[in-house]
Order: sequence, then C-alpha cells, then structure tokens
Amino acid sequence: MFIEYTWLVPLVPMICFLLIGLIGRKTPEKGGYFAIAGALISFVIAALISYEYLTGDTYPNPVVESIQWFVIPGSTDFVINLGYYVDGLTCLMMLFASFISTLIFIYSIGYMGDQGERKNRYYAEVSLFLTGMLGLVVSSNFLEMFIFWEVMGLCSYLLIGFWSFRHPEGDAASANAASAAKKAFLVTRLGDVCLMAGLFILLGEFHSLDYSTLFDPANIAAVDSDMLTLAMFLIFGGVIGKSAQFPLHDWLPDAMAGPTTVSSLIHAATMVKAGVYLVARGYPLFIQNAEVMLFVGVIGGVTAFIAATMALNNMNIKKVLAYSTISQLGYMILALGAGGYLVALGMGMEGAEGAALITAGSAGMVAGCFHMMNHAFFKALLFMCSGSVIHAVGTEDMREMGGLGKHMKITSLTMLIGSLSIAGFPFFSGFWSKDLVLEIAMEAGHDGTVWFTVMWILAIITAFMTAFYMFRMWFMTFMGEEGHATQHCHGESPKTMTFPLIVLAVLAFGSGFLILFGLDAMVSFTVTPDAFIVGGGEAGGFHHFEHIFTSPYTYLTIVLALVGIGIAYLMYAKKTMNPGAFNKDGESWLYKALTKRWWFPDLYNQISWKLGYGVARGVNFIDRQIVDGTVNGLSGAVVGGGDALSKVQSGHVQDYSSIVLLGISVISVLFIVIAKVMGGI
Amino acid sequence: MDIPILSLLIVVPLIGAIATLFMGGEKQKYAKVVAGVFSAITLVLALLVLFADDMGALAESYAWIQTSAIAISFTLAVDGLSVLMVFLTALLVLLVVILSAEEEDRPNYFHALLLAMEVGLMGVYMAADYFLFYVMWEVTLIPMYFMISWYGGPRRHYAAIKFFIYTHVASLVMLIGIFAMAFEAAQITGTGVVDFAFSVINPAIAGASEMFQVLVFALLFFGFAVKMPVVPFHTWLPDAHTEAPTGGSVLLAGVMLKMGSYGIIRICLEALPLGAEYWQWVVIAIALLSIVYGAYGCIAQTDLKKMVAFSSISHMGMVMLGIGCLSEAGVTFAIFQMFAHGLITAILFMVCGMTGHKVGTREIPLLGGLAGRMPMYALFMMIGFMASLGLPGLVGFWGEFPVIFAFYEFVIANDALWLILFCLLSLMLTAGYYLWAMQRTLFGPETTKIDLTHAHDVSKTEGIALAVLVVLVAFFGVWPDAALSFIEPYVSALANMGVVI
Amino acid sequence: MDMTAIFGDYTAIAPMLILIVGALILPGIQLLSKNRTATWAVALVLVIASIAVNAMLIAEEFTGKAFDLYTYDAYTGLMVLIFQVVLFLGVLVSNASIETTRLHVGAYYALLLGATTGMMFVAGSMDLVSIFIGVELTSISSYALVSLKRKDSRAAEAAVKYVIIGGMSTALTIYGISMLYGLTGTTVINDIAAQTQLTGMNWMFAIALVSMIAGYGFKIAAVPFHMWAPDVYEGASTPVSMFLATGSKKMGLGVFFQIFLIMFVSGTACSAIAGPEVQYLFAIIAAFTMTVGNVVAIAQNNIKRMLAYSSIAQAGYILIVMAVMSEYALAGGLFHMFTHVFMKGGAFLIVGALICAGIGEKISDYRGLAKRAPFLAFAMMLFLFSLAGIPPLAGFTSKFFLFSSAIGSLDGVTSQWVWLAFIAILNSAISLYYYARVVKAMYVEKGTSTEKVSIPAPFMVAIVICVVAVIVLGVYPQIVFDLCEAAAAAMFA
Amino acid sequence: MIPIEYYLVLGAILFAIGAYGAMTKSNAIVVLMCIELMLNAANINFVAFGAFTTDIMGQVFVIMSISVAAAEVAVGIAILLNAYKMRKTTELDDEQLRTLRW
Repeated sequence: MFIEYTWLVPLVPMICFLLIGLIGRKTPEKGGYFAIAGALISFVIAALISYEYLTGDTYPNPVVESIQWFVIPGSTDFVINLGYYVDGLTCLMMLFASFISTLIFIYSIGYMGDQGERKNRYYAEVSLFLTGMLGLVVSSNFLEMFIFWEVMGLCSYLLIGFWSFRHPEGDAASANAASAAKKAFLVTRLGDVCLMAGLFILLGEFHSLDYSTLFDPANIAAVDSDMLTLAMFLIFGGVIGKSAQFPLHDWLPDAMAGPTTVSSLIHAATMVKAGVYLVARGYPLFIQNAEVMLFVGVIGGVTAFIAATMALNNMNIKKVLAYSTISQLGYMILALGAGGYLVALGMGMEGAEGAALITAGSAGMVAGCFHMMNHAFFKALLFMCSGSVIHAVGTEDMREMGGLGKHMKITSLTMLIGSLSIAGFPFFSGFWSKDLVLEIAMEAGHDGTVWFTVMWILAIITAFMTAFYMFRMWFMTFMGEEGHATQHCHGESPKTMTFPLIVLAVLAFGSGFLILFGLDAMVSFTVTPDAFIVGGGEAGGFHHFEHIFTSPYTYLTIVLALVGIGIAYLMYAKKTMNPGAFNKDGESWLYKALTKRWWFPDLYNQISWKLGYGVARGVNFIDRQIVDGTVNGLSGAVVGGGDALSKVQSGHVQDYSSIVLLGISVISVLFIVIAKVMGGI
Repeated sequence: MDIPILSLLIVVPLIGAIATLFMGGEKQKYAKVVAGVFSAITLVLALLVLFADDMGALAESYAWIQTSAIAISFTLAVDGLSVLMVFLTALLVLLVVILSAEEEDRPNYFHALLLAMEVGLMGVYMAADYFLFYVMWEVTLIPMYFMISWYGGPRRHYAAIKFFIYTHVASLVMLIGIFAMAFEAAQITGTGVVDFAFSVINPAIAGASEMFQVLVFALLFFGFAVKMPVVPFHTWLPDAHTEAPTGGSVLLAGVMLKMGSYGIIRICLEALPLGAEYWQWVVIAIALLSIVYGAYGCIAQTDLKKMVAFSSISHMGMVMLGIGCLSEAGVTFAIFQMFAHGLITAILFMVCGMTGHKVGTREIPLLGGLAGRMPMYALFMMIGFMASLGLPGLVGFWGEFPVIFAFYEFVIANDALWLILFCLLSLMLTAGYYLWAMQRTLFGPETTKIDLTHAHDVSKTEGIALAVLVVLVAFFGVWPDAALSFIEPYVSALANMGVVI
Repeated sequence: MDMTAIFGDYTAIAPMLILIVGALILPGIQLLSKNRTATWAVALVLVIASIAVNAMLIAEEFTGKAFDLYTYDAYTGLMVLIFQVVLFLGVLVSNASIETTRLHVGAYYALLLGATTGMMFVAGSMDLVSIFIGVELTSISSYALVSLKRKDSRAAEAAVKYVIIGGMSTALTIYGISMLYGLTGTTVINDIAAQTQLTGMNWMFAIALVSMIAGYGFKIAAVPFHMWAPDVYEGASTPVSMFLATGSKKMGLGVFFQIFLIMFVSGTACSAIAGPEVQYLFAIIAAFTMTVGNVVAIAQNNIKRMLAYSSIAQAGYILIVMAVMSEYALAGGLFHMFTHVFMKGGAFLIVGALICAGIGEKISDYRGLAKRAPFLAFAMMLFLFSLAGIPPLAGFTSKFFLFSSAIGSLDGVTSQWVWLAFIAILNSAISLYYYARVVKAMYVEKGTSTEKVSIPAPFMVAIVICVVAVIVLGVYPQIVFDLCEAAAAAMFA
Repeated sequence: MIPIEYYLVLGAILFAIGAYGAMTKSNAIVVLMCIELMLNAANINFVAFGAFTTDIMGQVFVIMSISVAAAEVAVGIAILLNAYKMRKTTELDDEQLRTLRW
C-alpha cells in the first residue's frame, strides 16, 4: 500500500523546494523547517516502503511501475517511460540518503544560522538536491536516472558556488568558490557526456532504457555484445566523473569551497555515491564483460591509493576529508569491480566452477554497498565535526588549530569515533566493510587476474595511509598546543549541531553490525538463468565475523591501522618524531608532487586552456578574418568596383561616344563569336 | 468554425502595427498598451489554433493572382510543424511587448515594428503558397532592419545593412529555386497553369528527376541555411545580435532563425526528398561544423550577447543535424529543438540584452560578481544557461539528447561512429562556455572596473516576461510530450510519404 | 461609350490626336492668356481626356488600324497607357515645381505633349519609317526639354551632351535601317522578317542588327550606350528627368520588342536566322546593363544620378525579355515597365518636390527627413524598396514575373537563362545596398534641420497616386497583369 | 551603271569620317556637323538601294531623314547657343562642359 506512493519520495523534497523558493523568505529560518520536514517525510515514507517491500510477497523481485513518457519514433519506436523501481538496493539508498539529509538539515539550522537571506537559497538548493538524489534511486530507467543525476550535478554546482559572490572571507575566497563550482560541473560533465553516449548505445540496442528490459538476460543475449561492452565503458565514464575517480577526481577537493554541510551531504554522504550506485544498479550489464569489470576495479584501486597519498600532507581539514572521500569511493568501486570480475568470469564458465565464482563474486556487491552505507555515516559525521570546528574557530587550516579538545568535547569525541571508524579500528563500522572490500579484492586476485592482487596491495597501503592521515588530522586539531585560531574559539557548537553528531557517531560505530541483521541479504546479487536479482540472498550473519577473524589478512590490516595511528600520535600529538625528516622539510620531490596534487590541476588547466580557449581563439580568428572577411571583401569589392567604374564616366561627351563605338565593336565581335559557336552565319 | 482564424492571425497584428505606428506625440505612451492588447489577442488566437480539434479544417484559401499562365492564391494552413511556431511567435511577441514596457525611445515605432514582424512571421509559418511564403519571408526583413538601425548599438548601421543584404541575397537565391520548382511542377502536372500552391508543387516535385531535385535543393538550402544560420553563412548573425535591441534579438533568435529550419523541413524535405538524400552528408557535415564551430566561437567572445548569438549557431546546427539524419526521430526532435531553442534563447537574449542597460556594458571581462547585487537577474541567467546547455529536466535537453541519439542511429547504420564525437565535444564545450561566462559575470568578486551604483535588478515587467518563459521551459522539460504530440503526426505523415525513414 | 462612333477612322489614333491638338494650341493659349496656370490646366485636361479615351479603348478591347500605318491593339493600348501616365505625372507637377514654372510654359507643355505623341506613335508602328519618325519626334522634343531649364548651366551642359549623343544614335539607327532596307527592299517589319528568312544570315544583316541595337540601345540606356543618361538626368529639371527615365526609356524598349521580337520570334517564326545568337547577345547586354547600373549607382552621392543609374539597371532587367523572347517574359517585362513608372516616377517626384522645398539633391541632404516630412520619407522608402524588389510592393511582383520567365515556362524549367536570372537576382541584392543608404539617411541619421517640410499640393497628389499604385500593384496585380498578358499575346499573335 | 557596292563603300567611308570627326573634334558645332555626315552616309545608302530596287521607299526615307536631321541641327545649335551663354565655351573637352560626371 505504501509502495504505490514511491513517487512521493522525490516529490516531497521537490514540493519543499518550490515552497521554499516561493514563500520560504517569509518563514523563520528562511524555509529551513520546510527542508527538514521534507527530508523527514521522505525518510518516513522510504522507511514504510522499505518495510513493506522487504516483508512483502514479491521480495526480492523488484516492484516496477511506469507510465509512458514519450516516444522517440523509429522503425521500432524507442519508448521512454517514467516510473519507479524498488528493490533492495533502492531501499538501502533512499533510507540512508533521506536519513542523513534529515540530520544534516537539522545541523544546518545551527551551522548556517548566521547567513541571513542566503539561507533561503541554501535550503531551496539542498531540497532540490535531495529531490535529485532520491529521484535517482527510485528511477525505473536510465534516462530518468540520468535526469536526476544531472539535477544533482546542478545542485552541487550551485552549492559549491554558494559563496561564489560576497564571500564572508572576501573576494579571493569568492573567486575561488566560483572557479571550484565551475570545475566541479565541467569535470563531472565530461563523465556525463560519456554516460550519455553509453545511454545512446543502450537505447539503440535495446530500444528501451527501462531497467526491467535491460536486465533481462534474454534481451541482453540478443544484443551486440561489443556495443554493450563499449556502452558499459562509457557509462563507467559517468561514474568516474560523478564519484570522483581517477583521473577525474580532482574536482572534489576544490568542491570543499562550499559550506561544510554541503561537503558533508553532497560530496561525502550522498551525491558522490551516485556513481557507485550506478555501477551496482547496472551490475547485470557490467558483468557481461570481464574486461569492463577489470577496468572498474583497477580504477577503483588506483583512485583509493592516489587520493590517500594526497591527503598525507594536506593542511586543510576539509581537503583531508575530501581526499579521504575519494579514497574510500575508490574502495567501493574496487569492491564492485573485483566482485563483478569474478561473476563475469563465472558466467563465462560452465557448471559448478562457474557457479562458485559467481557466488564468490556477488560478495563484491555486498562489500561495495555495505561500505557505501558505512562511509555515508562516518564521513558525514567527520565532515560535520570539521564543520563544527570551523564554525568555532573560523579557519580551515589545521596549523592554526590544536588543543581544541578541551573546548569542544562533544565534537572531539564524535570525531574520534568517526576517525576510528574510517581508520578501520576493530569493531567500528569501517572495519567490517573495509575488510570485506579487501577480501573480495584478494579473492579476485586469487581466482581471477594478478591485477587484483596489485590492487589489493594498493588497498592495504591505502588502509595504512588512511589511519595515518585521519589521526594526523585529529591530533593536529584537538591535541597539542593551542594554535592562534583556537584562542578565538567560541566553545562547543549549539545543540542543533551536536545532536546530529551524536546520532551519527552512534551509527558510525554501530552501522557495521547491521550486517548481522541481514543487510547483506538485502543487497546480495544473484544470477539465475532468467534474471539478475538484487536482494533476497542468504544472510551471512555471524558467518562474516567468523570469516573475518579467522583470516590472517585481517590482522595485517589491524596492525597497519594501529601503526598508522601510532605514527600520527608520535608526530603530531607527542611530537617526538619530526615529519620534516621524511620530506626534507617540504623540499622533497614527493612532497612537492603531493602538494601539487600530482600535477592534476595543471594538467586539467593545460588541456582545457589549449583545447578550449586556444582552439576557440583560432576559430574566432578564422571567423573574423576569413569567413567574415570574405563577406566583407565581397561587398567591399562591389563598392570599390562601383567607385572605379564611376570614374569611367568622365563627363567628356566624346569619351562617351568612343565607348559607344568600342561597345559596338565588342558587340559585333561577340555576335560573330556567338554565331560561330552556335554554328550560324 | 466560421471565423477565418488564420487570416486573423495575420490581420490582427497588422492592424495593431498600423494603429501603433500612428500613435505619435502625446499618444505614444499608450502605444505599448495597444501593442499589448493586439499581441494578446493574437496569442489567444494562436492558442485557439493550438487547441483546435481539427487543425486541417482551419485552412483558408482565397484566389489572389490568376492569369492564363499563373495561379497564385492566398492560402493559409497549419499543421503540427507550423502550429508550434505560430504559438511561439505569438508568445514571444507578447512577452517582448511586456519586456519593453519601459522602452522610452519612440515606443510607438518600436511596437509597430514588433507587430509588423509578427505579421511576417505568422505569414511564413502559415503560408501554403510559395508566393505568399516568399512575400511573408521578405516582410520580416524590413521591420528587423529598422529595429536594428533605430534601436541598436553603436555599430548598428553596419549590422543592419549586413543583415538586410545578406539574408536578402539568400532569399533571392531561394526564390530562383521556387521558380524552378513551380515551372517543373507545371510541366509534371500538365495542367497548363503554373500553380504556386504547396499542395500542387510539393507532391509534383517530389516525383521530379533526381538531377532536378539535387540542383533545386542546393538553391533552397542555401536560402534557408543563411537564415538559420549555419557555418559558413552565419557571419551576419553575431553582428546583428550584438547591435539589435533586446526585443529584436529575442524575436530574431527566437523565431526568425526558425524560419530557416522551418523552410528546410517544409520545402526541402517535403518537396525534394531525392535532393535531401543526395545532399544528406553535406547537410550533416555543415551541421556538425556549425555545432562545434559555434561552440568554439562562443568561448572566444567577450560580449555576452555575441556569445549567446554564437550559441544559437551551435544549437541551430543541432536542428540541422536532426534534419540531416532524415529519420523520423531526427526530424521530430529537430522540430522540438526549434521550439525548445525558441523558448530558451528568448530567455538568454532577454537577460543578456538587459545587461547592457542594467549594468552599462555587456563585456564579460568588465563584469563580475553581479549575483550579489542582482539576484533575480542572476537566477534567470542561470536558468537560461542551464536550459541551453541541455540540463535534463529543462526543455533544452529534449532537443539535444534525442537528436544526438537519432544521429547515433544514423552513424551506426553508416559505420561512421566517430562522427558522434563532434556532438559529444560540443556538449562539453557548451557547458564550458556557459559556466565560464557565469563564473566571470555573476560570480567571483564584484567588479570594480565599472560603476555598479546604478545597477538595478530585473524590473517587475521584465520579471513577468522571464518567469513565463521559465515556467514553459520547465513545463516542456518535464512533459515534452505536450509539444511532441503536435509534431509526431506531422512527422509520421512525412514518413508515410517516404521522405524520412 | 462607343469610341468608333465618335472618332471614326481616327479611333486608333484618337488618344494621340488629342495630344497633338494640345501641342499645337498650348503655346497659343499661353501667349493669349499669359497665365501659366491656365495653360497648365488646359494641358492637364487634355492629358486626362487622352487617358480617358485610351482607357475606353482598352476597356473595349479595341483593335484597329489608321491609314495602314498605325495599328492599335492590346499592346499599343498598354504602351500608350504607360506613356500617358508618365505624361500625366509630369504635367501634374510642372506647374508647382520651381524648376519648370519659370520656363516658357507654353513651349514646355507643347514639347512634353509632343514627345509623348512620338512615343505613342512608336507604340503603334509596325514600319521602320514610322518608328524612326516617332523616335525622332520624341528625341528632338526631349533635347529641347532638357535645355529648357534656362539660366541653369548644368541643364545646358546636359542638353549639349544629350543632343550630341542623340545625334549619333540617330545616325547609327538610320544607317542600320538603310542596310536592312537594302537587304530586304522593304521597311515593314513583318515583311522584313519574312524576307530575312529567305535570305538567311549575312554580313549586311549583321551590320544592320548591330547598328540598330546600338542606336535604340541609346534610348534604353543599355550598357555601353548608357553614359549620357546619368549626366542628362542630373542636369535636367526633375520632372523632365522623370519623364525621360520612365517614358523615353520605355519607348526604346518598346522599339526593341516591336522590331526584334517580331523579327525573331512571332509572326513568321523565323528563329531559323540568328534567333539564338541574338538572344545571347541580348542576354549579355542585359547582364552588363543591370550590373553596371547597379554597381555604379553605389558610388553616387547625388540622388538624381543614383536614380539614373538605377533606371539603367531596371532597363537591364527588362532586357531579360529580349533574351528569353517568350510571351510570358514579355508580359512580365511590360508589367515591370508599368510598375517602374510609379516607383521610379514617384522617387523622382519626391526629389523634385524636395527641391521645391529647398532640400538639395545630395543623399546627405536627406538626413533626418523622416522627422521633417514623415509621409515623403515613407513614400520614398516605399518607392526605393519597391525598386529593390522587396515584397509586397509592386516592384517585387513585377520582378517576380520577369525573373521567373528566365527560369522556365509552362513546359518546365529551361536551364538556358538560369544564369541570367542569377545575375539579375544578385543585382537586385546589390541595389538594395544603395537604396538602403537613402533610407538610412532619411530614417536613421540625424539631420541638421528639424523644420517641417511642406510641398506643393500637385506634387502631393502625384506622389499619393504613385504610393497607392505601388502598394496596390504589389498586393493585387491582377488587373494590370491581365492587360500585360493581353498585350503580350497581341504581340505574339 | 555604277555597281551598288561603290555607293555602299562611299556611304561607309562617309559614316566613318563622320564618326571619327564626332569623336575627335573638340568644337561642339563641328561635332554636330560630323553627325550630319553620318546621317548623310545612311541617306546615300537609302538612295542607292532605292534606285537599285526601283522602290520609292528609299527616296521617301531620305526626305524624312533630311528633314529630321534639319530639325535636330536646329535644336542642336540652339542648345549650343544656350550652353555658350552659360559656360562661355563650345569646346567639348573644356572643363566647363564636363561638370556632370562620376
């Protein structure tokens, strides 16, 4: 009974958006309460839907309902539908997206409290964003999904650029925000264009973009597999853009120019997960080709590693978190890629061996989604903690902080929980999911290709680096001597901000245990001859714990994490170890490479400048000088010809008669010539 | 219905134009009211046509010039292709009247020109006789010429005369094509009369020899291509737009450019299918060139309006691309893109045009941080830009995605998949120049290069005009079928004729 | 009213007779009454009477001969009508124009009427002798007309040039006629046509042809025989310029039609001799005429001179008829001649009216005219745009018929003259450039004076007539085009 | 009997002389006279042709032509007189008679 109203889930925030835009200005908090109410209502509806669906008879078959939207005519029409699609993955996504949004909107009441009229715009934009996110997850086809995908991109652009004019910190900051917003949009746009191209191929091959049509094995078998492979590569291009994967990852650190709540909501908890969601959602198509999955996995692994390196020496509290987000997204993609690789291999084989591989591989989906959810909680928490800190001290530079622990007890504690979770400290949520990720990568390396072993090694190193940089951040912020910004600290943040922190801290610690209650079954991936089914798998329960604690690699990661935390402690809390010794006081090549972000921004600039502006100036030159020059030249020639010819008119009447006689001669000659040519006379 | 509603669509603005023209002196402040009333009546009539039960039954025909050799009639008809353009014309004229409510410089002439332009535009979109079509085609020129000359920017003389002569040359070339078709049709039908009616010429010529169609297609296509305009016949457009007043630009880009693509579909496709097939690759090459070249042109511009003008070239290239596919999908969405571009570009030109008198300059490097001082202006500009770069959920996306998809189908069938890269590149570039422009005008530190103390935000009347367009852009973005339902029967009729596949 | 009952055997020449009578009595009236307005009124009444008679004849679809010399048919009727309209416009304004009121008005009106008589005489002649006489009557009267603007040195200079060049053209013509006469032994065009078919092409015929094309080419101001025209039109008083540009030019074109169309196409259908060659020759002349006319017009700053070049170009368009040589083309050409009277005549009239109001002939003098004289500026714009062929004005409609005739006929497209149509069309576009310059000066540029302009009433009447004609003939060309078709049919019968 | 070619050649020569004079002589009156020569060349042709075909039309035409030429010269001289009053010259290559140009 609730499931028929799934369309309300994105519609409620949409209505809130309109309300905030039209009348929000006149309400307290400039429409903030509308936003909270909208998110909350969406969450409640989502919870009811999920409950009904997961306990219903049809589970785990997806519930699909759609109406015909319009038709692209052709010999066989291409029908575009509009509808909703509910399965385990949808439930998971809409639940945590709406839940976290609710918390962040509450937090915003405090965090954005002093922004005056701008709040109206803020709440409108975040509501619209929530529409996009929830719309994305309930969409029943790729095109509908793509629309919401782009709506989110727009909101991301707007919110990154929230302070792109009249920035409280002055002109440089607003210029920076404007540029960051543009960069975010354009870089993701590159991915989106690839995604769009992928959709063309899918639409061309399947004559539909409905999930239910596309995920039907019979339909998949009927299409050109090469084109399908190409389509999936292209669609993954969209993922690379949206989820900030290598090599399009560089927009995300810049995106930190937006308000911290935005970073928390969009650039950590939800929107950047859309890419991961897309891979998970498109799994039935992605696993048709092992090469694609290998590519996905490798991109994930490399991203996780590269991003972590850049977090090592960054001094900006939000940017460290941003790199960490990229790195963790890399984990998720790696898990999906590795698992999918095994499934793809298994589908290519006959009999029990293949079936075993498929079963093993489907753990990748669980790992990816599980990590996605956990990450949403702990990264949202971390960002909101950092927001609390920034709110208190008014700077993002960690060198100016230090010793904040005394002033901000709740913040420091909740942030510690978040850091422990992301560092993979045992029993914290991040620990469980990260281990599942590492395990599936290991397995893919073992049963599949050696590439995944390499990825596994990178992932292990990343785990170490993660522990180090997270605690470096925590120690620099909350421990040690008081920096000069700390002296201006207002103390702990208001309740509207600490309340969400506490709630999220609980989840950041405890969400990992959800796997005991069948979360893995909800997002499991099953391959049957007539369908690919998400959800309804066998719940692993304690089996997971047993598995984790019997594996020697688990202990390796725990040790690495502890070592990382330990080094950070020695360097930044106890200061017995001098970081300068490792980087030659910032002079080493590697240190410079990291501060220059591996030269990615320069590369982007060069490419966009040369391919964009450089060519444009050439085109403009051609346009003015050659194309328009021809037009002007022709008209100039006519006018000039008129001037010249008019000089023949000398005013001397005998010149006229001479010309007449000349004309007569010419006419006679012409007459003879024409007659000869035509055979007369 | 007994009311000759299509004739009224021409007569009402004509009366309005004459009425406002003579409202000089003291009365001139009422000119805008009169113009508003007449354009509102026209819009109501257009809506009546739009929602008519049987559009075909509205057709009217009156004998005009009947000689022993020639039959010319005053024939008006609407179908799915034209009705959208009629609606768009009526709408934009009314909105421009609203937008120009504060025009102080000889408002009576301004509104007379607007309504005169509407006469021509309506005539072009409804004419079903080549003579009438051509007459109306040219009738649009003179008001536009004066609009640029009288109300334009510093280089208006150059721009106006360039616009006038360039497009006039093109229409004359088109006229030769029309002559050729008329005579050939007379010979084919053998009725002993050169009849200029669409209903006589189009079917007859569709059966003419390939050679003939190929040659005549070239003539007509040139005429229409200049109007659209496509590269390399586009250079009049940036100049005209840079100098034209806001209202003129809105109509020029919103509906006048569509005359070109309308002509291509109405004449080049309906009457010359073999020619279209022969030139298909050339059409596509020109379209791709326009799309990419226009987009690059935008990046290099420093004048906000000139940039939008170049973007029109790029987007009209998209229309051409859809037509060039000669497929049902391509033509359907090319028509949709015409409509979509009409709405979007109206917003863009309204916003960019008003920049000049709101801030004092349209030079992008001199602007910056306007969003702080002029939030509504920034909002409308952003919506316009976003719609134009094809943000899904707004109308521009439905003119772009399906057209490129149709082109994809075409290149797949012809083993030239790489051509799609041009389209994808243009999508990237489009986003690039719009965002870059926004970054430099709306965002960042507030400019100190110009005096912003007198800068004022969008006024109420301007806001109304813009809001109407924004609502429509969103409406058709969410429910494209509202427009597609008009287009599809027309295109399937084309398909039945074998013009498109 | 039955015209034959009134005029009897003289019905065919009745319109002409009235004018001849007028030409004879008007100097006397002036002498006796010493009142130029009275003379003017008599002249006007006579012209109107002549028009009325001709209109009745046309309405009756009268055909007939007078003295085996003069044939009145639909073609003659139309041509006569054209000349009469020109004369009417010219006479109407002459009493108001400061350029013509100080003349010896009796002689002036007599010459105007006499010149028109010559034109009308040509229109009905099918014999080279009578054509020659008619043309000379017109020419000699025009020399005098140009020179009549006494105390004006420019008019004197123009008249010198006109008479010298005109004399040469007469000599060339008559030399050509003598050759043709020697070849065929007759001066009746139909007989010549029949004879030349027998003799075939030879050098004498070629010389005759070229000489006659040159000789009558002067009257048309076809390139390269056009060079007198701008000087003369500039120098003469404006009503006379208008009369020459719209009237005498059309007589020349009429002569072309009557001689060459009959010789090469109709009647004896002797296209076997030199038909296609002559067509190409005319096509080339037409192409050059329109191109040179238009291109040089761009360079002009004097509006009368610009209009002179523009009428050279217009003659080039009409020469398309001589290239295509079809009935439809002739109908289109005649229609263009008819509309040309109003648009070019109207433009000259406005120039003349403004001279009366103290505004000069330079284009720069027209700056800001739209403010000073809104109606005149508007009318001028209509005439110029009509000349440029912008719909829905008369010039467009007539060009529509004329140019289309170069593309094809009822038998489908004839690719032979498509190139000529292209040149014509490009020229049409070029012409827009200089017409728009005037429009720009009037409407866009700011003038030094803002004083309102008032012009004499007769000018206003004449201009209004032209405006109405330009619009009506553009929107509803049916009636006049029917006449043109009938005329063309009569010619080709 | 003198062959007709002789007449024609005479006519042609006369025409050529006239044309040459009309183009080179600077005095307008001389030019007018040269034009008379050209007209008379045609008259010779007419008379010759008329004589050889025994057709009266040739002679008639000559009479016509001569009278037309007389009228023309009359008007021409009057015009020159007028011009001389205005410009004090009858030299065609004088700047005074070349003001209307370009």
